[in-house]
Amino acid sequence: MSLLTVDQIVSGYGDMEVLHGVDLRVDPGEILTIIGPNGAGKSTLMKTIFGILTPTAGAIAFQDQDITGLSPDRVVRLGLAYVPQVENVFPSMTVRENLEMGAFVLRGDLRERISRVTELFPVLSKRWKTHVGNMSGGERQMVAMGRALMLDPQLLMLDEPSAALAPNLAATVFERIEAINESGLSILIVEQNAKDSLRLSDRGCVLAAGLKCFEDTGPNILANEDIGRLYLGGE
Amino acid sequence: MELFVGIINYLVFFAITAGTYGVLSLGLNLQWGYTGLFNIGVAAFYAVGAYASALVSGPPPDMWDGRLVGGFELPFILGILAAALAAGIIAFLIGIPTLRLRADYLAIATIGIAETIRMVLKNEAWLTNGVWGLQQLPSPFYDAIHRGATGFVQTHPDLSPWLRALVLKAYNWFYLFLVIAALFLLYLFLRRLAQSPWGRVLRAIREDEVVASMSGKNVFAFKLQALVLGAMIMGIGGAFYAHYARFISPTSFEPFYGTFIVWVMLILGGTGNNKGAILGAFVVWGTWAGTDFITGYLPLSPTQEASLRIIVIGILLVSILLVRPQGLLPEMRQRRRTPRTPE
Amino acid sequence: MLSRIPQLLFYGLVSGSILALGGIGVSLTYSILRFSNFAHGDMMALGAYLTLALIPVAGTLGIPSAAIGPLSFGPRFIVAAVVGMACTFVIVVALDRLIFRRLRKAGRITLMITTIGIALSMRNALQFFWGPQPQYYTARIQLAIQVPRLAIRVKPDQLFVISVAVLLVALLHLFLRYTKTGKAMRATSDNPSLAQVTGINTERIILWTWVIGASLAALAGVLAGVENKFITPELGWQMLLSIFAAVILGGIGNPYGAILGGVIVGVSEEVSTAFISTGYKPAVAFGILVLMLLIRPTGLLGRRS
Amino acid sequence: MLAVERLSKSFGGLRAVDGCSFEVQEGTITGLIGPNGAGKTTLFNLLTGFLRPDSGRATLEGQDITGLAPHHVFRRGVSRTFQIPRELGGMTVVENLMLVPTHQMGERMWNPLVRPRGVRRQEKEVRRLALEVLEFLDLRDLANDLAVTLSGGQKKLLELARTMMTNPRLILLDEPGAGVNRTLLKRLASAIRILCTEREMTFLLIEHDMDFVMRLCTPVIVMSEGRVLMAGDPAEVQRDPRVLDAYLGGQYVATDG
Repeated sequence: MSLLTVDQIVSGYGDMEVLHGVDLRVDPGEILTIIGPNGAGKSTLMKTIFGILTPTAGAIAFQDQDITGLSPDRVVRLGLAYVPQVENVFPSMTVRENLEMGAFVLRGDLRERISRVTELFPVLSKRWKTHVGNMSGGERQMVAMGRALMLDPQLLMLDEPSAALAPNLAATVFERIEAINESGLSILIVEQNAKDSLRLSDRGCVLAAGLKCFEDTGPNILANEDIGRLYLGGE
Repeated sequence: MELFVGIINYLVFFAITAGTYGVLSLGLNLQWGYTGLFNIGVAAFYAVGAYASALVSGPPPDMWDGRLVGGFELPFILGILAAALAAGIIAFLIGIPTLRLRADYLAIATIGIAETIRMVLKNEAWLTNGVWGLQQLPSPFYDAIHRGATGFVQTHPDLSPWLRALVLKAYNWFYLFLVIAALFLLYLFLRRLAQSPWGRVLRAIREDEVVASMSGKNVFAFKLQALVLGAMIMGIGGAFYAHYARFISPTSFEPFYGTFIVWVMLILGGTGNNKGAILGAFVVWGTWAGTDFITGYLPLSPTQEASLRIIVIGILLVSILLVRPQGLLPEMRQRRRTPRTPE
Repeated sequence: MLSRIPQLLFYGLVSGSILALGGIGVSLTYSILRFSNFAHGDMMALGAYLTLALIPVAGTLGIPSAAIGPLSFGPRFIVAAVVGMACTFVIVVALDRLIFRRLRKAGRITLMITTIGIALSMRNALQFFWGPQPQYYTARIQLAIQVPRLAIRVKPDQLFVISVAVLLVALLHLFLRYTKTGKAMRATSDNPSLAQVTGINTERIILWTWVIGASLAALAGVLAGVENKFITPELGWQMLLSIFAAVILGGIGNPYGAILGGVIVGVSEEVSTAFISTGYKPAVAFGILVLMLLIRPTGLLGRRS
Repeated sequence: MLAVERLSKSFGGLRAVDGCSFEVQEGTITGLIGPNGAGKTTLFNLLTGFLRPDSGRATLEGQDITGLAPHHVFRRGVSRTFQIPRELGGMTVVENLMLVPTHQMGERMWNPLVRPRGVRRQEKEVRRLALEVLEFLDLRDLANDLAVTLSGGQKKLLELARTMMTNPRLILLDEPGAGVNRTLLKRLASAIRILCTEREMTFLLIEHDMDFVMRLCTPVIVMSEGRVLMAGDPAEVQRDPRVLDAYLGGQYVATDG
């Protein structure tokens, strides 16, 4: 049984259609990376799955429950967590408060969850009371991911987690993603940084011009001759 | 018949006031309707115009009032010029710190200037005679016309009483003519400006400042021009008010009469449409006057009546925004097509 | 002239406390609903009048009116004020459901114009029922006590105003800092779309914003009545300019800035009376406002946008 | 024509544009490509005065345009479009265009009043030009529609049309093809080509539709991490492994072994 099923989704902004019927499947426990050239609709797909955009056609199911058109605050309760590409933290709040916001929909004691998140991101525990607005891009990304993990989701959706990060920071982020996955959590990543991301993925899928082109294992995708054409055009 | 004459005389009086408000509404339309400048201190420019004109063309200070300056007894037309000039200067000064900022700041600053001006009117007796206001202001050609009318009535004793009553109010007809003429000229003036490239830049600024500035327009300069010109028109409105009422005091420029009712007029009439601005003035002033008749039948004290009528205007404003935000006469006759894809 | 300054500083603290309470609501509304609420002053007046109306009601319930200690009022008034605050937010929340909610998509400026319409109706509704003449909470006259060494005269009521304001500001601070809802409010003001992604229900947060803003506004109105000894329907409108000056001075959208700004504006207004006519008090606020817009439009504690 | 020398801009700790240098030759359609976050749009914002660079300079035909206000840059002959179209929704399509020409006589408040005839003559001229531009882009039928009613693709064309209203020497296009359907895209490409060859306009365009770039642009400049990675004709760029590497990432792979 797949965790997330996206079936022929058509979506976009206003009257600008970006996705023209995309299928996608995420299995339990796997890391799936979506790559593709700029403007292919990767972020749009994420936003549509999460209910920030409403699809004009198609269906989305999570754990066999139809979530098409559900609002984000409902989706979050079902066990999906999403880290947007930009503006993914609350800058005027502290690290701890950002994490607490991640578990907003939960009741009860958060201490255990927080300690689990800090095990994954030890750097955060040293900067407990720092306002996230004063932190570097890499640290912010950790906060953002930590925030999403607070919910103990079934599926973590990351939109370009390594964007705008220096290479060594990107490396740390990917390392952390692997560590998160080892705990059994499924992860859906959209990445520009295809090589790094595919290396740690079980499967990859290539999106171009609002359509899914192919799906394969990481190495096979990178070896595929069509990749160059999809990114750089030409015959 | 008597009732009929009463109604006619009332309608003339009504049209003079509504027409004066039409001038204010046109000024606001230039600022808000075309340029998107959120001025909620119309009263400031209205008051400054009224006082400037009164000081320039009013009678000199006498021993009874505490005033020291003003009262130059200059012609009406110079009073109007002074009104426009004074209001324009105030707008210029208020525009400089606020027009580069978000709309909220201009709004707050214009409330501030309106209140500050009202304080000056109350406190600076040497100039404004404080809360007692300026009195015995001249109406242009009043003596000549009034004397003519009374003379005519005296030389024609056979006039029927109702005709006699009409003739005796001849001055109001003359003033109505002045107001309507001014309104008409302003309308032509603004129409020409609105349809000109200058007006186009203003509308572009309203739609998207960044695009206007990308197209090489100095957005700040255009906004300042619109604010100042709009304020000058409001100042002229003040002059027309002063010379008809012949008495002005700070209470005439309270926020409701000075600012808010003008906003309701413009929004009801149609933001961005000069005809709408004028129509709105007449409709809203009509509603205002109409509620006077209705509340008269209710067992209420005079202040309660006034309050109830203002509540009605407030509700009217909110209802238009909810039901028909584009107003009676929308800016463009073309209907906006509905978006093709649902969002 | 200068000998009056300590006394004026004290008066400034009193009126600054009231401005701060009013400013907090303006700032919260701005940061969460993203528009300037020009009806805020009239919400203050509404609270003051509802309290006035509730005093006899509290009397029929047998709550004693005898003054507490040196204060000019008793438990009856305090109960009326608390219930008055609650009634105010109920009315304001109803207005939000009825009007603002339907206009949320229409844009900031439409909402601001709407607040003007509401302000007008609200103020005149008060005038309709109670008339324009001043109304008194109590007829008692209170004597000021000379504070030795400081050369100021202080009335117990004024100390009450300051203490209540300090208490409420502290409570608000604790609320925003430590409760889940308070944090969610800050999160929503920081980044509304991310707040939604984390499962925060924005409409609930808006509701809370009105509840807090309107309660504090009502309290500010009541305290203004205690300090001035009387209330009029114009009470809030007259303070609106000073409140906005305070909010902008502190940095619009930041409730702590509103507190700081409130105290500065309050003190400046009072101290100015040593040098210029009392009639110009609000003009001092306006002067501060324009100066601030020229020098630093983001305010003292404001974030760059 | 346009020379960019070591231009840099940081946001917080991130160097969005990091010592970027390149030149755009007169009469070319130069493509600017690179992965997301390479700093392309930031570069446009630096060139058009929306942002001030931290260091470096940009010259247009030898004249320094670094740090000029947007409307001054515009007057030097640099025009740009936006990634997300910014149409003036409440105005008609033709008005959107008529706004653009600078130094219109009627933009001085008094001229419509004192010199109505001159203004009217110029207006006629401007309108004629606007309709010509619309004709050229096949938008003539929409001239009197409110811009807000256009489709996404049509708005993109409107953006281009706006730049054609002056005779800019350099046009910066930010993703002209995004969200534009195939038919409109072809029209767009041929329009750009004609403008370049017949009207001698120079283009610098950011685009993600590679087929579009490769067919239209020579040379193509590749940016990565705020710097120019390489520049060359389309074939060279397509062949260069560094380019695909920049797109697919791989710094991590490289450092990791």
